[in-house]
Amino acid sequence: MENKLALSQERIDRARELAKRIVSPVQDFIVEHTTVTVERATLRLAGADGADVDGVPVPNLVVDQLKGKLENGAITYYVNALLKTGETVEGLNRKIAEGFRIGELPLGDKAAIDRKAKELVLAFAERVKRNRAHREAKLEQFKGRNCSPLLYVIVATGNIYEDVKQAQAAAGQGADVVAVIRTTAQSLLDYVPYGATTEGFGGTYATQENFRIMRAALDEVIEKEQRYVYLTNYASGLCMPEIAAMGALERLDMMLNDSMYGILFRDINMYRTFVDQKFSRMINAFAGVIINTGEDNYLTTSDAVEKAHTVLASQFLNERFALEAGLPPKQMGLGHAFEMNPTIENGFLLEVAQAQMAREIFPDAPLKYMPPTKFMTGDIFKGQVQDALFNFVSKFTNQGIHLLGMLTEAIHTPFMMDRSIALENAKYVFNNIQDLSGEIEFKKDGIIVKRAHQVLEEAVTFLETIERTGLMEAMEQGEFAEIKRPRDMGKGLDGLVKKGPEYYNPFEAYLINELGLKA
Amino acid sequence: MENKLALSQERIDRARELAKRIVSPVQDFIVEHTTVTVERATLRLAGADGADVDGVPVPNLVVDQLKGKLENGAITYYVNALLKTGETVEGLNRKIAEGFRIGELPLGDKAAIDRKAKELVLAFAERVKRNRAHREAKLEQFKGRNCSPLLYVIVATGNIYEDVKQAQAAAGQGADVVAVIRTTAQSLLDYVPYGATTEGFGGTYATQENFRIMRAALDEVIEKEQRYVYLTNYASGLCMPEIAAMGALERLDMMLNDSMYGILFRDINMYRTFVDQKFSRMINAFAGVIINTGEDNYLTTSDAVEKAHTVLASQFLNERFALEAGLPPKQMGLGHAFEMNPTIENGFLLEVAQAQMAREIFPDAPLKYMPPTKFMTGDIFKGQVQDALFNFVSKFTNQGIHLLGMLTEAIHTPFMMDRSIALENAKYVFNNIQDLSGEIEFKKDGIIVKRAHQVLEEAVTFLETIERTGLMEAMEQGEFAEIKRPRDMGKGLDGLVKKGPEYYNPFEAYLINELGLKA
Amino acid sequence: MIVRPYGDTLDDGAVQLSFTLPVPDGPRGREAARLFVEKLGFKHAEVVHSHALSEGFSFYVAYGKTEIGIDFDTVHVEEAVGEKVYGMYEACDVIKEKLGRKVVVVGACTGFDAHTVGIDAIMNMKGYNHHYGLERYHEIEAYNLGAQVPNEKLIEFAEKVKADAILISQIVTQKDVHIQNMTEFIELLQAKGLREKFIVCAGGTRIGNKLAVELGYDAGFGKGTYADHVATYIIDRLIERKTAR
Amino acid sequence: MIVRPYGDTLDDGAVQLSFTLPVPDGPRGREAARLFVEKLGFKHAEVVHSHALSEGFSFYVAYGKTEIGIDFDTVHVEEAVGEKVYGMYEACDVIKEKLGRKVVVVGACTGFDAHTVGIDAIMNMKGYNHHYGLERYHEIEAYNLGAQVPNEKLIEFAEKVKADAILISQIVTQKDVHIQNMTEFIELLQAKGLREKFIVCAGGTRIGNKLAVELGYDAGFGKGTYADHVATYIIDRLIERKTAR
Ligand code: B12
Ligand code: B12
Ligand SMILES: Cc1ncc(COP(=O)(O)O)c(C=O)c1O
Ligand SMILES: Cc1ncc(COP(=O)(O)O)c(C=O)c1O
Repeated sequence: MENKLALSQERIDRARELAKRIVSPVQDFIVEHTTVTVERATLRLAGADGADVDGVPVPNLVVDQLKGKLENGAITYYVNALLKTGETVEGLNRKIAEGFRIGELPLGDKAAIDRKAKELVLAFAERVKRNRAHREAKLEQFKGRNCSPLLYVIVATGNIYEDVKQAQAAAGQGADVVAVIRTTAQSLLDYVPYGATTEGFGGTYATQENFRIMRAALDEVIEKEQRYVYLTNYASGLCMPEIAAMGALERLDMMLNDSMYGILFRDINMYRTFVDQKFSRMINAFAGVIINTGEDNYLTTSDAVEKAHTVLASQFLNERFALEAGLPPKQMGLGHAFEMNPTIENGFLLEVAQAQMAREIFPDAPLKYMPPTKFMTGDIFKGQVQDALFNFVSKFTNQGIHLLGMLTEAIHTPFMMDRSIALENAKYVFNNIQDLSGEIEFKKDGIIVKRAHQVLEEAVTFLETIERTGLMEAMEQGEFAEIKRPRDMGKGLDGLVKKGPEYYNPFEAYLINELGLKA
Repeated sequence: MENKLALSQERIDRARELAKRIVSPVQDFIVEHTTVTVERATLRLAGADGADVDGVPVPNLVVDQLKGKLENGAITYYVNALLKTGETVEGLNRKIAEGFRIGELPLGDKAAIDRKAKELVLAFAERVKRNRAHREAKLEQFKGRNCSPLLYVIVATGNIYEDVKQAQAAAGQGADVVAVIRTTAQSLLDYVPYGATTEGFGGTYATQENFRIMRAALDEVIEKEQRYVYLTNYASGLCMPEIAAMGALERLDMMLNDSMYGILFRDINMYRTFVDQKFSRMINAFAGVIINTGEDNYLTTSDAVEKAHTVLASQFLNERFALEAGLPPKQMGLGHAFEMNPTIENGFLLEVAQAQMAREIFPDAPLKYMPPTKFMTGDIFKGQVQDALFNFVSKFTNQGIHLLGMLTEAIHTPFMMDRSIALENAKYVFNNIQDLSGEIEFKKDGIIVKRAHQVLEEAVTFLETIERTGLMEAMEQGEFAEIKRPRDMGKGLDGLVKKGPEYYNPFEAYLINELGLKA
Repeated sequence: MIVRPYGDTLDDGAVQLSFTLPVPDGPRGREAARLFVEKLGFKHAEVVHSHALSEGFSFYVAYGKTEIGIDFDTVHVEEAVGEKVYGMYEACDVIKEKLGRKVVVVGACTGFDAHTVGIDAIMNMKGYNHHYGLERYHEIEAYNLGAQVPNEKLIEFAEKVKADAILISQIVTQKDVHIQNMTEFIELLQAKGLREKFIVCAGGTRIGNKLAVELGYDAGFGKGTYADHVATYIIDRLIERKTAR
Repeated sequence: MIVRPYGDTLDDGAVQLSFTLPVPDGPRGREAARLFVEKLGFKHAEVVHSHALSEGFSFYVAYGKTEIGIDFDTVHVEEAVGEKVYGMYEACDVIKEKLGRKVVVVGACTGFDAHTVGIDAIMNMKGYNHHYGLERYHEIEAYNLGAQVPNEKLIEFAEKVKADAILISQIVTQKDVHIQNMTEFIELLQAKGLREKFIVCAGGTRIGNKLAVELGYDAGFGKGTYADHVATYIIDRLIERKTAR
């Protein structure tokens, strides 16, 4: 990895060490707990699917039936029901959707349950491994055809069938990654809707069927364009592990999956989020899914110059949480953003400093770089230029995943033409400065180099404070994104469950083993 | 001056030496000749002005009356007429416009003529010196208020009164330089129209009255904005010296004034052009007017990568011609342009190389950098990005005079809003990368450095060929801009006059003396 | 005075347009685009650029010249606040002097909307662009309930603290979700017979006074609003009401 | 099939506009801009940006949604050349075979227009974008007279060399100067009784077949034309004429 900033390895190591110490007590909490959505995710991995007439998903029906028993793990009861009824998974799902209550069945032989459960684990593992192998084969087959950084666009019509048109058009125009934005506030639903959907606000429901439809649509384009097209969706929220599970099953390639985003930006309870993120990330790790973290969000509420160090600190934490969940660096799309006030003199230099710094500190991570959003205005012509400079910095500092800025950012979710304009902008800039990064050296002690050193130093200091305070306390005090989140408030706390002594989850065990984690 | 490219001073000196040798025989030709427009310019400096009922300007009426006598210098007859009629300059002009023929008056006492002529020279010199002092005082008063590079916009409505609105609006929005583009093909008129005009195609007639109107309008804005606003017009063409004369009298600040543009791009006879450019540049030199040369035009017909060296070679020639006319480097706005095909990989690097090279080779010249024009399309959104990269390169390489690119370049002459969009684009980029130039070093032996060396080398080789061939022969053979111009073809040849042994021009003599040139 | 768009000459009527058509790119698409622009009332329409977005969609940039104009004399806008805007200290002085009691303001980002930056800009201590927020006003008691607050809860809270004014922020406007949500809020207030009890203001990037008033609000505030504007509006209305009684 | 602009949903009718109004920036200006967009037939119009250009002028960006559409089935364009375009070698073969003599073509950039790059692209050896120009065609005798050629001179020259076709390039279109100049050319030809003697083609960035035919030309060629297109057109017409006789 090129080194232009001469950052001190000692300070970087120090930050990593601090992150480890900060995360450690949280991990202790995590391993002792499960949540309703962890249990539902486990059920989904086993095959639980479908919904009742009111649209309540089967995994929710099951978990609702198991009030008080969840501390043992929901999978025990689901597998027990399979054995007891002699049904197939599909048959059982149907029965449950029709009202069959599995919580009331007497528990059968533990060993038999374990045997049957392991069968399901194997089936799941095979399916996900097949997905992973398919992705890797296609990436190999179409090597060198993607842009670097990857061009990432969103579709957000609310209607999966309109989304398909937009996604295919974008992929045809050169997009490497298509993210289907979720409908406003889906992250606050404590269930995952079922089936294909056509009604959403500012985004489309994340459902397994929608995943499937979009995957098939993009697979078509892949063959036509002879280029792999990554499919992305959003996990973070009250159903983080379930969406990760669905993504693993339907061969999504990336997943928004932050360890703290839900707490800060969605007011989800922190205990809940910490537990959920771990299981969801284990699934993503196993499925070869790249996670994207949400540090960019800090800068939508705080100032990008003043608070640059909180972004870096959060990257260290997200990295640590990810490692604890078995994610290798190459699957860590750590987030940051080009959110500086465009009126700042030398703003470009500061952006270059921060982006290059992230690049050098996390050399193996496919950094996710977010475009200007906060300072975009209705002046679409100015917006084009802001996006052009963003494209420039991203290419120049070798980012990994490049979220395309839209000239209409301040106006509406992207029109089909907006996306095309954005792709043209980025492709032109990238090609025009193709090898610039390798051409340029920074003046020692210049503005850029100094800025990077300063941000790293501030991040270390910040992490030291957090370490002293404790992560949860720090979040209570509003250290991140200037938002205070009391630990026993926020959505979804009632879905937190302390694992009982009998807690059983062979899927979790399998993942722990596969990922080489300590139990 | 910063030196990032490590160009060989020896090669630069060699190029300068070659340019000197190439220009030398042309100078010999020049000093032996005058032209109708040199004579008319001289008359204008003396005060000849006005037009007859058909709109034929007084200087033309005079020169037309002097067919066969021009070899003595028209001023002799004009001053003779003043003495003979006892008229004031204004009175004589009126008489001439009414049909009075001065060529037929018998010539009076030479000494008396010389005395009277010297009075007129002094009046002219005083006026121009006052203009110059005024400009310098205002620049001093409003020091630091202009952008660097200077933001240069054009107005081109065809109607001087509409132009005024547009110019004032642009200056209010931050433009440092306003150029009034001339109407299509004015450069082919062998006279300068008279009075305020409201009808032009793709530009407004350059007339002395239009100059005055626009100067007054901009002077208003200068006081309001507390920022000097440079006024520019176009000299090159069949009336190059006359327009220079008008500009000097009306305090224009810049003048398009190339030594070869008319030959190549307007098919004006080369003898005529060489003689005209010398006198016009002497006037500009004396008036403190910055000349802009037209190397950018080469790249509108030839390829910007293949023919980069012809731009550099032409800059050396324009520099030499300018020095011969007494212009100091700080008044040499040598031209070049961002005209690379936007689909070229690493095009940006090549542009940076060429712009930085020009900067280092001509450290004291306020280089004039032209925006993308040839590769602009109707896609105004793409155009915004091309212009953004152009703005970037210009600021990054410290150009002097920055012609704003218009997103509608391929569509129409600028709308008022187009200019504003362009100014916003440039101001944002300039401010955002304010100190970038000082931050960055180029890798030795990188693409950028190698490219600059290569272009310099090619320019030297090219100049060597020209030196061997002779400049006029080379132009006949199409060495410049791939355009062949036989020496005895082209417009305006019939206006070339060999000076007689009695040739008299005290204005020329005064300028030669003031500028420290050898007669 | 009739005003028309201006390109580079008075009344030339020049306008730039861009749009997508659900047809393939090509001469027929370009002609359809040109005809479409003409149909909008442009005498002279030129498609200056087109490119394919996919097999069935294409993008067009066009310039047109129209004779359509607007009689500027008949254009009236009723902004919530006029020329006179109180600064923070002035506002507090006026409250003390004319109302003689603290003013209570409750604000929230309602429905599913989680864009708090706007309402925070109005209410938080820190304020926005060097304009302090309502929380910093001595004479104002300001409660900012934050994001995604259900209409029902907001009304409850406002009753509880005896609010003088309720501030609603709506940023997401896709499929007119803001209109639904804002309408629901007013209907709820009316159903409870509380409409007259509060001054009700709405705000957000795409919200103007006109829209808000149409939806039954007292006033609406768009882009570029500061706490000063809202405070001025509320104070003046309260003074009016007091005088009227 | 009626087609409407497409933003992100079929028939949403979404269009982007930008323009200047000769009024000061501010709420009244924005409202005037909005009303103007509505008057163009937009049901829903939103001014998303404005800024001052000077004291009396202001700039607006707007988005609108319209129900206005175009019946795509009725959109017809008559291009000069159809699907079938000869390559250089093919063109020469066809000339040899079907006409049995060299074809003479004269071209120029007429009037005051000095934009030769376009006509050069069509005529010069080198050609354009990897398409050779007419000068390189063995079976074509091509004369490129260059820039700013008076109409009179061009006709004289064409007569002198017994041209089959005359090519005119017009790039500057400000104040419709190209229309004046193109019309003058045709009138001159007619006055001399020579109109039928030549195939007359016009070309240029803003020139289409439609416009050229309206002005009395045989064909017109716009952006993206190559020598191949013009050659094909000329050859096919000459063959037609030969067969007709
Ligand atoms: C920051 C941001 C976010 C942050 C919000 C963080 C936070 N805590 O607020 C995050 C990342 C969480 C976010 C999420 C989403 N966002 Co968002 N977001 C933005 C962004 C970039 C900036 C908004 C902003 O902060 N503006 C700055 C403030 C100061 O301006 P303002 O809100 O207009 O407020 C001013 C005035 O309007 C007024 N005002 C506002 N409210 C009130 C109230 C009163 C009473 C008064 C008097 C005045 C007033 O005063 C303020 C100061 O002058 C905009 C794009 C943009 N550049 O505008 C998109 C944008 C608003 N988001 C959008 C969308 C779609 C979303 C999502 C739905 C996407 C998704 N599907 O995941 C989510 C979900 C959010 C939800 N449930 O509501 C769209 C909305 C499209 C539309 N028109 O409907 C936008 C326009 C982006 C886009 N082009 O797609 N977003
Ligand atoms: C290069 C250029 C110049 C060069 C020309 C050099 C030269 N030897 O040609 C120079 C610098 C001299 C110049 C000067 C001027 N220019 Co100029 N110029 C341009 C520029 C940047 C590119 C034009 C070009 O070369 N295009 C590339 C060629 C290949 O494309 P094309 O011409 O469209 O040709 C293709 C087709 O149209 C077709 N075609 C063209 N002709 C013909 C003919 C036939 C028979 C056929 C079959 C096909 C055909 O085939 C070609 C290949 O596909 C344009 C802006 C732009 N990006 O378009 C402005 C532009 C054309 N210029 C413009 C103006 C106003 C001028 C001036 C009048 C400015 C001034 N007042 O000084 C002068 C005067 C010129 C004059 N007297 O005509 C305006 C015209 C505005 C308008 N719509 O009226 C433009 C659009 C710039 C602008 N936005 O202001 N210009
Ligand atoms: C990490 C992360 N997760 C999820 C989301 C979107 O989630 P929601 O559906 O809550 O808007 C974002 C959006 O910015 C994000 O950064
Ligand atoms: C040096 C120079 N002179 C003059 C002009 C304009 O002259 P004309 O009026 O001939 O178009 C240009 C335009 O590009 C130029 O570069």
